[in-house]
Amino acid sequence: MRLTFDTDVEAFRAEFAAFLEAHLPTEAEAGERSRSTGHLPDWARRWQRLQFDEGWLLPGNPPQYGGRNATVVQQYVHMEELSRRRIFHSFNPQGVGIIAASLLTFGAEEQKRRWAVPVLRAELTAALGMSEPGAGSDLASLRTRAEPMGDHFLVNGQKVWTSGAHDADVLLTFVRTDPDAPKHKGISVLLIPTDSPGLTRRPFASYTNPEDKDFNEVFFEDVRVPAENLVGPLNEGWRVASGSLGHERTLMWVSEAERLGDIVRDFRPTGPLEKDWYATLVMDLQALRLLGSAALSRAARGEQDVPALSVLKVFGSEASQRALEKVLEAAGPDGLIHPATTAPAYHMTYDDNFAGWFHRYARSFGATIAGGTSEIQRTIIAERVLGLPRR
Amino acid sequence: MRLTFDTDVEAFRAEFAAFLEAHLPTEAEAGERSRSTGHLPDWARRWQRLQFDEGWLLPGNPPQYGGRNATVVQQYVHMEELSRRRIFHSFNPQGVGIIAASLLTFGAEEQKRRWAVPVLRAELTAALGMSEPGAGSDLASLRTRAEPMGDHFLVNGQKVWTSGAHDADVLLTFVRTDPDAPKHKGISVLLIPTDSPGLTRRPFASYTNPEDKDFNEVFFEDVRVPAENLVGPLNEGWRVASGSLGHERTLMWVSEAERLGDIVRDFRPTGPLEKDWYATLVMDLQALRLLGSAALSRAARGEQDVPALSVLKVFGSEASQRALEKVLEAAGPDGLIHPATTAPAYHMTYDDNFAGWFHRYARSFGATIAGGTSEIQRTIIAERVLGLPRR
Amino acid sequence: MLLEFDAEQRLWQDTVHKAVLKECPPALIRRIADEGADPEPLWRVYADLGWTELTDPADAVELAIVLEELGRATDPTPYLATMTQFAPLAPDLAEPGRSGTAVYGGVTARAENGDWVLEGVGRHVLDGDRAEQLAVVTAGGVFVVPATAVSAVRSAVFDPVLHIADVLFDHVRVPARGRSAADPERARHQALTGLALTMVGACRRALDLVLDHVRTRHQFGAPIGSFQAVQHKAADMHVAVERARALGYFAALTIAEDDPRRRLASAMAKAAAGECQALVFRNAVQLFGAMGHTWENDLQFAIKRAKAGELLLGGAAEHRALIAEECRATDL
Amino acid sequence: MLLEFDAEQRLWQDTVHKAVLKECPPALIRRIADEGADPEPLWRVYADLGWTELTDPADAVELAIVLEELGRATDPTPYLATMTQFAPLAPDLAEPGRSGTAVYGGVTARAENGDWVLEGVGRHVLDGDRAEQLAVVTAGGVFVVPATAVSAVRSAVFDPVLHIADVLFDHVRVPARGRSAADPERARHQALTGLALTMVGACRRALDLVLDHVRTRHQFGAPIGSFQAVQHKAADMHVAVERARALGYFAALTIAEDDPRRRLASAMAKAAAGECQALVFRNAVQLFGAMGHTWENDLQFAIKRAKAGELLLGGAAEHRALIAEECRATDL
Repeated sequence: MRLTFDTDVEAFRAEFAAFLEAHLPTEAEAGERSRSTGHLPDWARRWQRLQFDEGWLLPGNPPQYGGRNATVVQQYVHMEELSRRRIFHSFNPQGVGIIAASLLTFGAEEQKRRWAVPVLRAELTAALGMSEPGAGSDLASLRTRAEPMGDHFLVNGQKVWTSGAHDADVLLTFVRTDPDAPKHKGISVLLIPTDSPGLTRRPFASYTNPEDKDFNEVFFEDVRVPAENLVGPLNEGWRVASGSLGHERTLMWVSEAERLGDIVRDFRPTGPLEKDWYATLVMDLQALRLLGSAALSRAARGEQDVPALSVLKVFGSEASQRALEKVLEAAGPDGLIHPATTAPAYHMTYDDNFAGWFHRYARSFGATIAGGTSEIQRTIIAERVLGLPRR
Repeated sequence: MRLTFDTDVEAFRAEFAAFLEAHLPTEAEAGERSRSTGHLPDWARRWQRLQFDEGWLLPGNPPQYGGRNATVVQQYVHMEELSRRRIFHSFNPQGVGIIAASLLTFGAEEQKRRWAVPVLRAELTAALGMSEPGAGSDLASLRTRAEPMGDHFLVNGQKVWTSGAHDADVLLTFVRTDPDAPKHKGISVLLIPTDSPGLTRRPFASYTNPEDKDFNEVFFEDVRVPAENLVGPLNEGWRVASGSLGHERTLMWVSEAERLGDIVRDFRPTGPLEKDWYATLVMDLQALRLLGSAALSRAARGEQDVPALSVLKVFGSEASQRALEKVLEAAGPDGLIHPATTAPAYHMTYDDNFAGWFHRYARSFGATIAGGTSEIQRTIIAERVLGLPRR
Repeated sequence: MLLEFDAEQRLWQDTVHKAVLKECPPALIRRIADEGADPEPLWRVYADLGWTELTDPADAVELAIVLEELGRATDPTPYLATMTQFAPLAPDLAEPGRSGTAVYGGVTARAENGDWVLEGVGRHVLDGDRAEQLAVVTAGGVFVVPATAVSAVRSAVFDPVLHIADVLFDHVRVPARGRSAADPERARHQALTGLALTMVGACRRALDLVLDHVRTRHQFGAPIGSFQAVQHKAADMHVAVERARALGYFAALTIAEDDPRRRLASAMAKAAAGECQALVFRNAVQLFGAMGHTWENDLQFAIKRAKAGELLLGGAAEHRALIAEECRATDL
Repeated sequence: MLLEFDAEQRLWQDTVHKAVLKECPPALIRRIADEGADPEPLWRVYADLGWTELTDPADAVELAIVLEELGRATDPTPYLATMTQFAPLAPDLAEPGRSGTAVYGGVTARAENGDWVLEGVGRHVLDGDRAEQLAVVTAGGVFVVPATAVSAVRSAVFDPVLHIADVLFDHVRVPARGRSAADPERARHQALTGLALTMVGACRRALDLVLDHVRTRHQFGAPIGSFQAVQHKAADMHVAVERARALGYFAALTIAEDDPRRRLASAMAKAAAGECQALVFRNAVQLFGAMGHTWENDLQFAIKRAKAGELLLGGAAEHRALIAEECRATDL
């Protein structure tokens, strides 16, 4: 147990801070806003590429994949420095964080070269085709069908909630390749270029704002996908899903801590009740960091305790949701105004960090729903952490 | 919708108030405390008998059963006057409220004469033998066995949580008479005198206080019960259970409102947080009274909406539990003292109304557990009020 | 006290409910939100139905029934502002069918040559951009001015059907007869109660939509409405709605009977509606899951209206503070 | 910052855990509660094990580990008072193996002929009836007096194993060397942290008992631990315990390293432990159902100890007020 990191970690942090100091795009340079999580303005491409070249994009990766073989703890302080400054390292976060990561783990060499590296270098953007209407958190019941036809697959079906798909170049798509296998078997993963004939995308707005169109429905009608675009073995998509979500989960608490930290910075409590809420918020932030640091220590030792991460997810996501509910109500009639800013503008993030409190509250439900709802997380904690019997 | 009652109801109230004024035992008269819910000191017997004779014990009953054929609304104001003064009309509440009531509904004339009237007149006391180890809220799985042997039943098994059994004269006992019938069928109800050979009782203490022994385990070893003590038809015990619990439920919210009202009276909030809790408590009390009054209106029209009563139960019982948790914490180190008094002494109640905050809080769980836990009530609301599908 | 509708009230509720379903259906709200359709014809319908005549406090329960139903429908007209903010402040100056609203603060009045002159800015005024008349509460009294005398700017707010505006009073001259004799304290009870019942209606609508969703949506091989975690969240919503609704109608009843408890009762109504909307918003969005996150889903209208209500006329915490200061058990 | 035990700490925890299981089993607590057995031999065991020597603040994490384990076991000795209340106030006057406690208020000190004279009543003093020495915090400084100099009356409290007493100082004369140089503010951080970890231990014990119960108890044809409502309550308890435990050990760490954040950290530890016990008590009693309501069930010891902790040294609400006043995000 320790309050400080080793000196090599702090040296790493200092080096990264110096890089940011020297190279961070100015507000003027970062003029054009990204319109979706699949869209990279030119300056954002240059920024991501620079990080790739200097080994700062995903520091845990080897140099040829945008990193410097950093340890887990170094990766954590990298995120800490980014979040402290409200900086996004990529404006195509799923492409970098999930899709490229999945390809580097499960993909063939050629797939790494052709897809993963360009995504990391911001030459391509990628989106994740996982959810379907009627399936939601239940991947096992997905129905988008890919028939193996020798040199290609024929894909038919529909995805939904595919963030940034309308601006992305490629979709990492979960499909059913064996309709007769038990539900969680018979799933495979395909890389599907968005310009494939028969593929159509319909962006739709979120409930907060009719102009905010990041979600997509994606329709596949007899889409031909080359056989070489199969990621990992046939019918082993479940493993890829667990792996890619695993990637996402290990340090996911950091972004929740970031969100909590932003609320702490932006909320100005008045009166004893608001101060009482504020204290809870501060405690939640600190507790999340502490619990996260224990998970980090485990990961640093090479241990994986996936069910324990459910504690971080349910706690972190509900803590910021609870806080934002209170903060919005504390805003009184000013809280009605929408869109609005509730924090100084940080040009290296999406706008939701400085949007109105309603927007921030409404968006917080993403974290209690996506990636396994809070209800599912609690069941995981009960059954896999606490050992209660399954129904 | 109205803020006041009809004049006949108010006249009824005034008559009852005058009766109380003239006849309520003084503190000196009510010297000996009742030691359990099956024990009646002599003064308490006299007090209950007087109410019976004057038609004030259960005013909804006909005169020969201690009432005056009062309407539901009159019965309500009767309870209101009692609770406002913190008066128990009987110190054997289950005997009067559940057992005698069940006998008057389901019993033979001879059973009414021999058991119900003496219980109402406080010549006998009665306890309810329902729960069993391993069964809890799940009456359908009860295992105490009664074999029909012609002129008698032979009873073997065990009950638990039988309040006041060690001081009671008779137990209204739920037994399994047909072991082959589906679970909720094959249950019957027997009146079992506590001096029957083979019946033993072991009172045990509650977790708040080793001296507070109201709960009992009751063991039956080859207990012979005369056939005439069967209440209602053989194997129709489920109906009696629903009926007797129904009796208990219709106006049960009144006792929760009473408990909430007592907290409002006894809690002295200081500081803004405590005042905030206090306001919630006051709102809960008022809302419970309002919702209860709507149920009362339905009952007055002869409508029964049993699932809707679950709303009153879960809301009322949890509201006082929430309040007591906060009030205990607000007490600070003074809240450690136990036993303690937190209200003026009211000699016409059990001591728990003026016991320490810890005691009051700890006892509040009776209401969220007994008579169907809050979890069960929520399921009833979801499935039977809101029409959600069963699992 | 018996808080249940009598036969006449049940009939009125049924009538209102059917009229709202017909005249103010979800498709209309959608057209207004997405295409900017004009709610003015709907306002005329309300007037034709006689609903704008319910300005006598004695009719408070009947008005409450209308407001709850309109809350369910996310009413796009200035009915709430007119009936519960303007009319109580200007009982003698209100005309059925003419819309109005209230400005509760930010404006000063001074006497000048027998007239009054109003100066200032009323912020976050409900329907301030479209009401035909404004009742203005100042330290010097309550004044009624026509909308033509002020300039208003509508604000962008998260509820796409709600009108909120800042209203500028730039040397607005009001003749002496424009001063209302109404008691602003009492008028405030009506405004709080009306807003509370609107919120209750919106919460009921959100619950109805959630129930429909969880009955039909399947996951892990069963309708999600059969899972205990979902069932219990729905039950909690129902309990919260019932509590807020009871306190809302109780407040209306105290207004109808001019019972002195109306000050406490209206604060309790608004506080309970606020607590209800917090739980209902939270559980509704959570139970709807991703499907509640789209602009195309009507859930947004109900939950946004309920949340907006919490932000107007003081939130639940503020009203609880008043309740704690003023209430003793015997007051109720 | 990395909040995870290192190898040495894990070994220490394991050692302590086993020793506590052996020396302070539930059966002993039961004998003390029901038959008035004497916990004194157990106190000697702690001394023999060297646990009473962990008085150096640098050992705060090792002490925290002992306290958490003793919290699980509902320690019946004056260990908590001695190590976290007395020793921090009297670091130079403490002797391993001699018990002590602290009196935080109610006593005044005045100088008289080079000595000091203490007067007053210390209320609700932990182990005030049996500690051999008392450290007394007054406006005039901190004084150490032997128990023989005061008279104490044990209070009846709901935790049947806890000792709480009122202590009377009737003209108690203390020589100048009985004045301690300790910083009472810093000592308070140790007391808060120690109590918080005791509560965390008690909450963990309650959760363990609940888990055992719901795994084995059947209703409606299934173990109740398979019902979602039960599972989710248990999960909430686990999350609350993890949160409080993390903040508790963080506070211990700031004490061990004399980090300036210890003031905030100890307030957060006590507040989180308080929030945790509220949820754990509520859910534990609810999930145990009627079976948790008997004197014969050991659940009572754990939940009562946790609740008693909340009532000592300021509750969660009081500590949250301090946190809100003092903390900015950058402080952490």
